[in-house]
Amino acid sequence: MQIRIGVFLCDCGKSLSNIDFPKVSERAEKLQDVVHVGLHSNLCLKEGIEEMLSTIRDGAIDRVVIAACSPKLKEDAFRNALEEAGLNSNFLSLANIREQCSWAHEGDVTEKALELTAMAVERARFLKPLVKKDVPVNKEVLVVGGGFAGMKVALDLANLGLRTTLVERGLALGGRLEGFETNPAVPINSMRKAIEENRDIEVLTSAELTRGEGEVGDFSIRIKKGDEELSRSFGAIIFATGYRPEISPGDFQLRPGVNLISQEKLTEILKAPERLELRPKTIGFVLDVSDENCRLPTLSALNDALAVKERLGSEVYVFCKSLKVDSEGVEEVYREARDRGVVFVKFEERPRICSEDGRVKVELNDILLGDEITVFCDFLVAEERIMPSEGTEALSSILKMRIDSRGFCQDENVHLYPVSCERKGIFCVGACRGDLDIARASTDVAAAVLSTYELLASGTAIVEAERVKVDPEKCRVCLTCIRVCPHGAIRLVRVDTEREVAQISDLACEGCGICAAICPAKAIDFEGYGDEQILAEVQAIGESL
Amino acid sequence: METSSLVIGGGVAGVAAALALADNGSQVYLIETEPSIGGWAASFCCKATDVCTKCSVCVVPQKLQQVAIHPHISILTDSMVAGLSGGIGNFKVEVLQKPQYIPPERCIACGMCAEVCPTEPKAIRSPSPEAVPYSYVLDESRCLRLKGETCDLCRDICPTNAIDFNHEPEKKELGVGAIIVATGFEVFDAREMGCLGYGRYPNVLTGLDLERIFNREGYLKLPSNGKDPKKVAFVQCIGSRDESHGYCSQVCCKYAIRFARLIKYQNPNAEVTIFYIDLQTAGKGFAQFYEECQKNIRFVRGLPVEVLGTSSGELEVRFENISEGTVKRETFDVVALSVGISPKKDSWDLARTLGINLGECGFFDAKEPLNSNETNVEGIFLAGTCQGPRDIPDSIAHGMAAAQSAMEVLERCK
Amino acid sequence: MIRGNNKIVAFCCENSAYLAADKAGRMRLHYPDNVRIIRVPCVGRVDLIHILKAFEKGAAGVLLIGCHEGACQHLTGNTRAKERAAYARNLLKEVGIDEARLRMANIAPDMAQQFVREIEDMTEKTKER
Amino acid sequence: MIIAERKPLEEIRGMIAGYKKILVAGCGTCVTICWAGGEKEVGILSSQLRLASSGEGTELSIVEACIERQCEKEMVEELRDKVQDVEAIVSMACGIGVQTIADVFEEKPVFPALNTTFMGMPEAEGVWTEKCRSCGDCMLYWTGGICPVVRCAKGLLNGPCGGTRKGGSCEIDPEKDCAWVLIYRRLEKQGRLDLMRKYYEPKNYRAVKRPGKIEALKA
Repeated sequence: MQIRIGVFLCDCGKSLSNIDFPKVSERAEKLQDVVHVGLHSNLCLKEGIEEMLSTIRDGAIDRVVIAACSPKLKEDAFRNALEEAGLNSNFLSLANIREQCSWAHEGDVTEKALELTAMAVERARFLKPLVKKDVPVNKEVLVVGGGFAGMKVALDLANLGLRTTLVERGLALGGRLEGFETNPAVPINSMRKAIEENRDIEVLTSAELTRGEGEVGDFSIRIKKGDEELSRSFGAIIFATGYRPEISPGDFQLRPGVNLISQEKLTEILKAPERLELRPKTIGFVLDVSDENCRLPTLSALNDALAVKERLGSEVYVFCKSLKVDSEGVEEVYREARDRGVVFVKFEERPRICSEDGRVKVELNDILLGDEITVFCDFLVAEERIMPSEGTEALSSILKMRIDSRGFCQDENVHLYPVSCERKGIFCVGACRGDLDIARASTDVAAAVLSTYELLASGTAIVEAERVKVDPEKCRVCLTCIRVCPHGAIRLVRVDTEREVAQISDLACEGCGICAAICPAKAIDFEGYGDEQILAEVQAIGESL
Repeated sequence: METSSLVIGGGVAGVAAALALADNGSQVYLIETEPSIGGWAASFCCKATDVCTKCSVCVVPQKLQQVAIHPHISILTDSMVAGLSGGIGNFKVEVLQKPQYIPPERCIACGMCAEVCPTEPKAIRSPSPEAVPYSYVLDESRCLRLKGETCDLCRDICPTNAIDFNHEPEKKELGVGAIIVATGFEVFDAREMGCLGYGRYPNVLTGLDLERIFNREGYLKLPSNGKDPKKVAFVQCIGSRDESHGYCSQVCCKYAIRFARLIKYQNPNAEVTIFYIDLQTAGKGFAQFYEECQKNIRFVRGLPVEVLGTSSGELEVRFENISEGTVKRETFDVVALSVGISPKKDSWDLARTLGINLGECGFFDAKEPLNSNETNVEGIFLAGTCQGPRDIPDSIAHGMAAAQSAMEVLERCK
Repeated sequence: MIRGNNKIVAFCCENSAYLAADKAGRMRLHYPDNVRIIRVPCVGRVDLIHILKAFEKGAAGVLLIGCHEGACQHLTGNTRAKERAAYARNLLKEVGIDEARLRMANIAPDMAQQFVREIEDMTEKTKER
Repeated sequence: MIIAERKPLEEIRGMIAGYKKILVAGCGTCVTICWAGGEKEVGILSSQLRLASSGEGTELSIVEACIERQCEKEMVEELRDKVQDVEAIVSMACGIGVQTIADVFEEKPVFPALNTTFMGMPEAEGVWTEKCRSCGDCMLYWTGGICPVVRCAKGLLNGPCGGTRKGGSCEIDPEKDCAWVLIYRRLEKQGRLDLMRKYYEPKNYRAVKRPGKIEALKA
């Protein structure tokens, strides 16, 4: 069938004076398949669009080329207009003759405007319709990790009416919260109770993920619980696997034991100080020795220092390099601690720590005093190094998602922040994605809950069907696209009983076209940015018109 | 019961909140006092060297564009909240919009009005390149017509007949189920610390100045003579962690280090020094970056007390190097003051209108520490830096979290 | 027959370089008008054949402009493009085309000045042809 | 799968020198999968050839094609129409495909654009390694599924040479694992270490007639 292209030129209120529009118009008429060229002044306004619509209808135009301002401004409005005219919204090709032509150059740019228009026309000749369709999504959500963040996710999702399965590797829910004695803001017990009572939350403890397939809306997951292996389907997955504290004695030149104690041990002491034989006279906290770029140890040291002051009345020293105060309210806690007599000693070179007469001897150069000092502590609370939870790597390889340079969930890419990962429908919240304090983790949870709700709440998602698609006839099943897709959106499916071929999930595809560029069989077409469309533009460059 | 929602403030947190709500089907009114949305972050610059340094500025334009074209979001620029009645699920908000002499939906940004405007500087100015909506703005104080003279040049030439001097301030009443406050912050005014010479010496800049210079010019040149900077100093904690600002602004160490690195990248011969109290180097991906920076950026513990101009036009910085225990003078050709995040001075007005509390530091007060979105008024939530300092990703997260709280309210209203 | 021309084909990622180009226009930063921008969703979309065909068409230079490393929304698009550009340079060398006529650049959405500089640079480099 | 790589352009141009109309024919099976001779590579080679000849001012017109398998005479037949119009054929298939085309279109010169290198598998995206040398006398059962003929640099059949480096890499190429270390670990995992003690006689490569020919039992 003959293609009928309508070209709509907009001179932006006759302001683009370095383009000779009549000339462009005259020559555009000669381009292949062009049946109409119209000159407008305000295509972006309602009346302009109305004008265009009636021309499209009257002229039986089936491909629209608009040479006007940047597509970043009005592309969507134009696409809607096409639909209104009864055309497929993909039958639109734009030439940016304002921002990237008239405004960008000095002198007459008629030739360039013409060439840009010709490029758009050439491209328009290869456009194919795109159909929107509804795809069903599974409304169940998998939450991995039963600590504070995971529990909160499950509760918040249940509040919004989404059913969740909460998988926890340990014996019970709670995670590291058990140690949060000093943070009364976390209502651990009531959360646990609420989860138990909620019929929309299924809790699987002592359970782990073993396999994961599929994409957003339709993940198939195997979960091992005891000797059983359960198969479940979910629409989305939220990771809340937390972190693993690690004390490496090498950092302190001491064996962890009586004197060098962990945060956990300190919490135990603070819970029941009466069990101590002797009240410790001096307690020290050492920071920035294992990892000087981490917030969490500072936060717990500050809270614990205050608790020690209150419950044990000991002298408290905090040895650190740079105190990490860049979390909400921490500067205030720091000030309060100083007011209450906690001594902060800052160093440039790491302190020398050793045991002497059953106490811990900390020798360091106090930079404020500019002098060597020695402090004897009854207990030295070791700094915890914040590490990714055990099995993070395995878990992320099960779900084909990338980890960051330190092994935490979620690649270091600003477009993924706060809670997304490169695979749609998988979210990472809280400390599993880095050194996040509990306030930030709460925020993460809410953000992920809302994003999940948006994806799944209606039970269907609208997609542009087969915008990027594999031609099953041409697919050589080399798996290249599956290996390179950054969004894990491609899998093998059986098209007939004989052969498996690659297929792209319309819902999971983010439309980058990396697969289309790399496919060695040229089996992948990307409507709008297909080879023939891009090459059509290239072909129009330099053509004398 | 209302299922639409109101977001006050079109900065990055407000925009994130509006998008999240609108994507979930709520009709969102996004109101902004300025003529365009985007807030501070829209005017910031990418700080990538040859690689991305994760400043997150590049995520802003995309979000703004999404908001601009979202069918569920109505943007009201030049607007402010003037009154509130009703309660959760059923707020009646009175919004006051300044006269829209050039309504954004009619302006095609052709620029002919500015060409004919006879005043100098022009009363009609072009929008900043990243402005959303991208439409021309009329400065009431300069416009001859609005001053009572007879000038119709711009109105006559406007090809879309967009300009109308008869516009009056407009009062609108919006019915919404939930409200998100995302009014953002003010940048600390470095003039308040007179001894550091800001405003007195052209080569004393603030972090905000650097953002603008790099955004517009792409490269840092000495403001005084246009030459490449050779010795650059950054001074941290300007307007943070002091007597009147009992908090860490959370963003300054990172932007300073990123700028330092960028300056070194563009100009490898420059010597860059950062003066600090405590370096805030935590955060996803930042540690590795900081470690690389340590190789060619000098970090000095101790804040300068005075910056003085020398006769040769350089800047003499007097500081105590705490680690060495010495007081020194050193000359630099640029001193950049890492100004922090301050609460908005007019927060008090909005707090009174909405009935929400202000905290000790002047930011809006959250009800509980673990839900920093909730206020003392049910159905009104906080997002972003109006509640406390945050960087861009944290503000986006906080905006989304506020939207989640609002969504819960709206769901209950259904 | 392949005709030579002075055109520079710039494949621009619509999330970064394309925006930078728009911004350059808005700021009225004038640059040489021989550049033809082709919008792509990610610079990783650009295939070798697109580059080669541009040269077949007689382009003086080809630019692939994407986001900075580590800032690609599709994570690997820009690094792939970089590798592809390096590979394409070998292909060009094989056919006797100066490799300098193909370049990969990283431009953020706000870097209008740097965008202009890239175009000017490439125009300058390919002038003596 | 057969792995191949493209010859340098210079060599291909040398072969086709003097011809003005050629067909560049790709193969849609092994060499597509190993990124050497599929539709995409046909496009790239053709484009390069056009660029090179136009740079020199010589005339060259190219017909591009890619068929399912060049090692099947029936499939190669599909090219007949295109072949009629050209003076020579550049085949982007393995050596088998090149020969099939040569057999089918005897009257036209056929040039190989690829070097057929080995039989192997993808190790990672874009990386292929040799896994089988088609010795005709498979011993993989005894060696835990790891072929020492290919994967040992010296092709040793009875345990490592003694030059294995610390950590188990090969003395000839420290980047590669010693095949026999791999075999040992694999057998250890399977509890079949006794197989390490088995003695293999020197391989009788004559067991397979060269050139090889197999006549399957006709059912």
